[in-house]
Amino acid sequence: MVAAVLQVRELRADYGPVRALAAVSVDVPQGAVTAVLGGNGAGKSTLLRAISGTMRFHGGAVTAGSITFGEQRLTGRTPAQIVAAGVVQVPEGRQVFARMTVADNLRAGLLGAAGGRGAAQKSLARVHELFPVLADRAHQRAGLLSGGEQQMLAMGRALMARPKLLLLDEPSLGLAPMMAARIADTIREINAQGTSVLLVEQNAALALRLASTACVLETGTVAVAGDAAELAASDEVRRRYLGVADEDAAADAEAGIAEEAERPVLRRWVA
Amino acid sequence: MTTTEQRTAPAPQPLEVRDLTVRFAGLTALDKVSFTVAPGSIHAVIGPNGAGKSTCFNVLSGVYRASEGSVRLGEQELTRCSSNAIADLGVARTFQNIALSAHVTVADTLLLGRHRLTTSGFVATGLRLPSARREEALHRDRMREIAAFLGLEPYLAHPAGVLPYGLQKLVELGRALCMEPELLLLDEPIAGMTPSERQHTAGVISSVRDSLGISVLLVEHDMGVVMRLADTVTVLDFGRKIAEGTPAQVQNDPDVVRAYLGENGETGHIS
Amino acid sequence: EETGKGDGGGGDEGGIATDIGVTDDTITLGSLTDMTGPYATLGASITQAQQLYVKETNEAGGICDRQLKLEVRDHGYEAEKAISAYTELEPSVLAFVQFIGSPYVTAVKERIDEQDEVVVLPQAWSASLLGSKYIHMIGTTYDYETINAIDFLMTEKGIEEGDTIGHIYFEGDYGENALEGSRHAAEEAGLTVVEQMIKPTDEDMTAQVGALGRAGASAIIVSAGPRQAASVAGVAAAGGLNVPIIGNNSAFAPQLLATDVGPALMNEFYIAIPALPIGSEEDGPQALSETYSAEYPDAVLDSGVVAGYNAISLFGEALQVACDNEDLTREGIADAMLSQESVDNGFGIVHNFSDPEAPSSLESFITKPDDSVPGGTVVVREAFASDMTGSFSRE
Amino acid sequence: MTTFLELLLVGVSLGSVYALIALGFVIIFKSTEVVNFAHASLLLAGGYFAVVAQDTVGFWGGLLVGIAGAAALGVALEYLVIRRYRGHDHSVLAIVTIGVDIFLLTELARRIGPRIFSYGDPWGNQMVTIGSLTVPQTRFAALVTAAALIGLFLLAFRYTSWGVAMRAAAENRETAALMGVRLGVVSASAWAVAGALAAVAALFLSIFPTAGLDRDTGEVALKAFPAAIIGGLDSTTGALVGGLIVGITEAMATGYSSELSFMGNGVGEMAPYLVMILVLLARPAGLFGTRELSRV
Amino acid sequence: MSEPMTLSSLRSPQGLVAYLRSPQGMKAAAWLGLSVLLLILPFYLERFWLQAGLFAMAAAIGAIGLNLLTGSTGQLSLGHAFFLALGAYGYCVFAGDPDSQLVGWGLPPLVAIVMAVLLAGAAGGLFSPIAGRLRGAYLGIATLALIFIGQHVLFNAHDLTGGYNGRSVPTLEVFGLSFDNTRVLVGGVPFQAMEKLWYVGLVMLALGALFARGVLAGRPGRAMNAIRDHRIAAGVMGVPVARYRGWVFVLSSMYAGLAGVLLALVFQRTVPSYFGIILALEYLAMIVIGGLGSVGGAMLGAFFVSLLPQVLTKYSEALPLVSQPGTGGGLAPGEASRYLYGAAVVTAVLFLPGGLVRLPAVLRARRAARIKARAESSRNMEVPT
Ligand SMILES: Nc1ncnc2c1ncn2[C@@H]1O[C@H](COP(=O)(O)OP(=O)(O)OP(=O)(O)O)[C@@H](O)[C@H]1O
Ligand SMILES: Nc1ncnc2c1ncn2[C@@H]1O[C@H](COP(=O)(O)OP(=O)(O)OP(=O)(O)O)[C@@H](O)[C@H]1O
Ligand SMILES: [Mg+2]
Ligand SMILES: [Mg+2]
Repeated sequence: MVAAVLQVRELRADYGPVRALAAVSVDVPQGAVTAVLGGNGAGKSTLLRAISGTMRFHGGAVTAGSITFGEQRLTGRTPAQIVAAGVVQVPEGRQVFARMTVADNLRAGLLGAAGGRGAAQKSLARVHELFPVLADRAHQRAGLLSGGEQQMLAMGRALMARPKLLLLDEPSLGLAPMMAARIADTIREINAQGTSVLLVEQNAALALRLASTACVLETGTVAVAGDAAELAASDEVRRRYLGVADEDAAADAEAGIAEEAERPVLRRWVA
Repeated sequence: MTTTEQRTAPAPQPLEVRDLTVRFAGLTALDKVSFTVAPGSIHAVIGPNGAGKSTCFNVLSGVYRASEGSVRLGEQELTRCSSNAIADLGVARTFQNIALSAHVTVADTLLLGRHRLTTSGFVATGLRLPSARREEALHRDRMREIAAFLGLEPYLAHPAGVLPYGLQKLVELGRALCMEPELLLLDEPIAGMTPSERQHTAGVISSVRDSLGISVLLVEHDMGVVMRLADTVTVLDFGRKIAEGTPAQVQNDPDVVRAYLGENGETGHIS
Repeated sequence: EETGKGDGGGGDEGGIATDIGVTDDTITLGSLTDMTGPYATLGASITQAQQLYVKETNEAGGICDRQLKLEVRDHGYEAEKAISAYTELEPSVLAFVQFIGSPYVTAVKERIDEQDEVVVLPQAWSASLLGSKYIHMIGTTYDYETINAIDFLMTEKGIEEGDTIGHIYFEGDYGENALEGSRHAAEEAGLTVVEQMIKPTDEDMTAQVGALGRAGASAIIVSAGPRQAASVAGVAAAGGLNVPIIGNNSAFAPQLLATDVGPALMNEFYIAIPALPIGSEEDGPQALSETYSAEYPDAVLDSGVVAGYNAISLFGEALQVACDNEDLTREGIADAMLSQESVDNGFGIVHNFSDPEAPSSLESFITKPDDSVPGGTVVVREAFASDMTGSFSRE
Repeated sequence: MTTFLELLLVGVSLGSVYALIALGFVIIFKSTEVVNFAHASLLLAGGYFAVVAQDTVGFWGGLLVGIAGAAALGVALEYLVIRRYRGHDHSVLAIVTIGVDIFLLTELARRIGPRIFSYGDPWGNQMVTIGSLTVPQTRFAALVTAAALIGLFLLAFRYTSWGVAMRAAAENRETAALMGVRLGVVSASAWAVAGALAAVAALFLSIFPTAGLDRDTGEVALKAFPAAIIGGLDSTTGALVGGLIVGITEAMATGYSSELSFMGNGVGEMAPYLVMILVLLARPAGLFGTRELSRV
Repeated sequence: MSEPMTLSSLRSPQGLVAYLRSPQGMKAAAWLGLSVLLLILPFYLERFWLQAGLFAMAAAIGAIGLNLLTGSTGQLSLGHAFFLALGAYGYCVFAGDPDSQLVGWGLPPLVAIVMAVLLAGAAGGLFSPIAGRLRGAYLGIATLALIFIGQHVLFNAHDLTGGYNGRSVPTLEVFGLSFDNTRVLVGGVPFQAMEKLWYVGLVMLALGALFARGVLAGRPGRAMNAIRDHRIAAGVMGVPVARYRGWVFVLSSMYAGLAGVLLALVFQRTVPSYFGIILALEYLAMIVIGGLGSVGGAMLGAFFVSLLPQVLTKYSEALPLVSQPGTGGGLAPGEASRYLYGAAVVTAVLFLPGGLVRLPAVLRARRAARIKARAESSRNMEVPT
């Protein structure tokens, strides 16, 4: 198996008193897609923040463990240095620069990148080809884009920098099925071009289909890790994260009903 | 008991959207869109990113002004109402990009939903008049009921802003429910949730409809959930309505497949 | 007094009656100054001059066998601090030999008259402070000073009936009090006054001078700060408006002579002042400037030095009188001040403190900038009170 | 008519100096969204360094020292104070700058003491005569400088990646960092620029027709607030236009004070703020500022 | 809910002890002690400190108002001093002696106070349409205009304000007892204006604080926070945003008005120069230092900002390198106190995000964290980096 380009070892991260990660170890093999699954609050975003060195923006910090990218040790580096090393993140919840135009948002994506005008032009062309809407809206304020459009912008912005390692936090969030599929293709494509990817995705089916290796976070610790296909096969993961325990909608509905049965019913409010 | 509730419930009024058109500088976000939400039904609006779904919600809730067309809730014309006037009519919504405060606790966030149902103003609360205290107590109880119903009770004291994404979505739903709405507008209520959470939330939505007998207008990209919940589906594309009907009908509509679902149907969501 | 709270005051031994601020061996005097605010320069000079006087007096054995002690509070010309400082010092001092900021003096005026009955020598020359038997201004007020200034313009600068003169003045009682003077004089002498009100933050006088030029002013009176006066002189000179300019005593600072506008100031600029300038050859100023420069080598010699020293030394005279009356109580000092009908402490003016309604003198010197002397001004007209002052009365 | 023209000219000459100060505000606001109340002390510091240095290195040398010194002070300020702030609320940072301002002003006032410095500037007190109108030559220098600098920054913001980085950092620090923006460098550079501009403004504030540089010279910085707002807090062009508007308003109000006497004395001080209110009523983000648009 | 329990338990001594041990018991005891202390202070403090305390109380009232506006509703205001001025001068005019040369309506002081407060509120109401259109820094500096316009009026409307030297403040007289400088012996201590006004100040502050707490804890408070954090969402939740912003502006101005009245009574004379930009900025500093959005914060901040300079000027001679003004060498006390004041503002804001009110919480958290860390490092050998 290929050498890991990103090695996370025994990582611990706290938000003040709140412990978000405890002794998490994850590998991203060179040129591979690695998926990170996990429920709400499992610590997925925290993991990415720790790698990109942005914990302090959330009043948090990495309190133990190490992160190495290739030869370099990332722990303790500034976000800018980490980007310069080739590690770029698409943060959770889009985070486009709302008051800047779409075009300037894309330019912002170039700030940390090496390479001259030519490279920039090429990246821009590629992003526009992936997401034509970004070309049409070049001069619209990013904040006015629709949710999905903003998601595309965030993705495109990250791609501008031509990263070595791409960290994606729920890239398909709020995307229409077709667009989700397009994102999936994109990930495949850039991965094929040699970019390693660490993919955090609620849409586990999609994630496991893309990834070669995967791990499942649960309340700040790695519950399962290994080959994506194997995980996809394991009942545990299928039930918890693929929601495909019972294939047919009927049973699904039953499950729903069953749930409702034991769920307290909300009575009508009579003032 | 659900049924008895429904019998006693005053039948909610239909929502009629007629030739709704919204233009922004240089683009038409909605173009003569018409549809009707039958009382007590769950009506889904789907469509590619940027199709105009949220814009439609923004008009319904008085955030945007319609350029043309009309929106009536029963006899009441909404297009000329301010957003708080619309809220007073019993229209509640959640937001696609979460609109919660980082500092305010979940409890207070939910209580904000009770604003339209309560009356005590500066003087009453400032002087702590008995009327104000009574009102506060009464509505806190109801708020707890709703929190319990959604499973938010453990988090009531937490600041809403730092909860994990999925929980924040639930808090938004709770805030909307606290308005005791007659019409509930949900903009991607289950985006960013794990399959199990999706099922849970989906269950909540249908149970709310059943037990309260209110109408729900739902925007969601997760076809699985749309299929399961919706009675009727309206499909938008580039601001135009391209299809309408039962979930089954629209799912097999070639236009819809081409514009939205995509041939290879790689939705990856529950289905 | 029957209070559990702090309160100065000593017994009366050796037959000398005392109450607040006087013990057997010290007399404590209050000084409310501004060393961090807009009047910091003035405040510094006054305070240092008064400290100098205290030092000299104490070395000479003090007054009434008691050493003088100065309690200084810097209020930075802020109301809250000024009032607080007064409240803090009042219970423990015999009198205030310095109080900068006429608004704040006015603010405590009632307390002074009705309750505290403490002598105060404000370093402000605005007529609004007259009328109290405890508050004494040293020298003439701005209104009389301005009348004298206009008299000088007419007698020696060829301004005649029918002429127009410009008056650039600060908002506030300094400027407005001066304006009353110029209005009166103009009426008396048949002149027209063109008024231009400015604020201490206005430092570029181009617009004002331009306006006066257009109005055909043949002389300009400046009741503002040194910077404004300098700007006026500079702009007028550069703009070819060659008219005499005369300012009140606060409108000049020797530091200006070193700046670009120095030449303009030494050309046709005059200052009316209520006492001899520090650079004068007379003994009083002479001695003061020497000792002061010796005590504070790198401090500037400006009108503040004279004003401060003048005030405290006049108070010293009153103190001596009170001592002779064997009454160092506040009441005793107040009476001693009022009893002084003609004192000359060597600064060229004879003061009369007997009338609370009038300043201690109506006379002014007219001086002219001259960088060759310490303090930068020389007398061009000896002390005089214009005839027009006689007819002057405030509403 | 000539009166009007003369006042106009005087106003422009005043305004060009205000514009320079306003530009300083705008730079800081654009890059950090902080309303910088410490600008007055930066300005005074710049002037002080310059006048002290020029005895030995001459006018131009002194000016350079002043600019460099104020820039350094700005950087120090950013590094020691602004950067240490962990929160997100910009109005809180504004308060911090108030504290800084009090501290610096006290120090500078103490150093300057009663002295009044004059620059040995090459323009002296010549006036320029246009037809029947005369204005100080220094003010032409100010106008040209202001226009040039403002043009420069206009281009810088629009076309350099520095500009993009600044706007990005101003809007969302975390995401900017994720784009590889070196936050420290960006905001430090902004403060450096602001300091340098303040030093230039200080020059024109304390040469003819004003008396010279003394402890109060910084106070004029206040007048740049309405200027910056009228133009739009995040617009460099706005700084110029706003500055000129304030200058002209002030000059007119002073020149026609007799006609305006019904409004009381000293209208000149207040008039710019009236104008500001009117402008804001018509355009809540100033003449050139970017409107805040938000959607959900 | 613990009330009946405590009442019954208080009858038995050990029950009392137990109650006092319990958290709410300690709290109650602390409050009791504090109030008693405040009530007896006039018998022991010098007039200087009483006056300083009264300035602080007035500041606290004003700061509470500003915090409602800026802290809780997110409307930055640099114009608070203007509304203080309205309160102060309003009182002077309404209560002023009709036959003095300045305008005075000669109303009973209590009525005059109410009217002055209403006047300030009305002015706030008039400005709120402008405020409603503006955001953030723009609103802040727009309100700055109020200061300059206000100053202009104060200086020029001579008949109302007395111009540059201000006008004297009619003494407060309530039910026959008058709060002026005439000495009244209370328990052997001569009570003059400051001593008497002290209690007026306490009452005003207590009422103001309780009212504000009620508002913030209740329905209006939630609406205000919603407006601050997410204007659009607030509207959609049924909050009439524009109207609320208007009302909050009115309310905050009324607090300022009340503070102005108290200030006037303490000064015994109102001078226009006081109500300038420095004051406005100080109020902003108060709420930020104390803690945005909370009543306690506003009060703490107000005490800090208004007492610090007093303490510093009074005791700065005690500091090293500080010397009596004019005696040459060293710092003047005034300068020293300004240095410290500036530094204090900076440090308070930088190192106490959330303000002085959060201080106890922060410290507690620190301790907890330290203990936790120690526990861990002892458990697993690796030391936190
Ligand atoms: N700024 C913060 N302050 C305090 N606690 C936080 C903060 N951000 C996250 N947390 C906590 O850290 C834990 C991990 O959060 P994180 O956002 O990493 O989860 P996640 O896996 O990304 O969840 P989601 O799938 O909803 O995004 C959660 O318990 C969360 O409450
Ligand atoms: N305020 C606005 N100004 C300009 N354009 C806008 C504005 N609001 C929305 N738009 C545009 O209108 C179109 C529809 O936006 P809308 O948010 O309704 O899409 P949507 O259907 O919700 O998409 P998504 O599924 O991604 O949320 C988008 O192209 C968006 O850029
Ligand atoms: Mg996450
Ligand atoms: Mg949407």
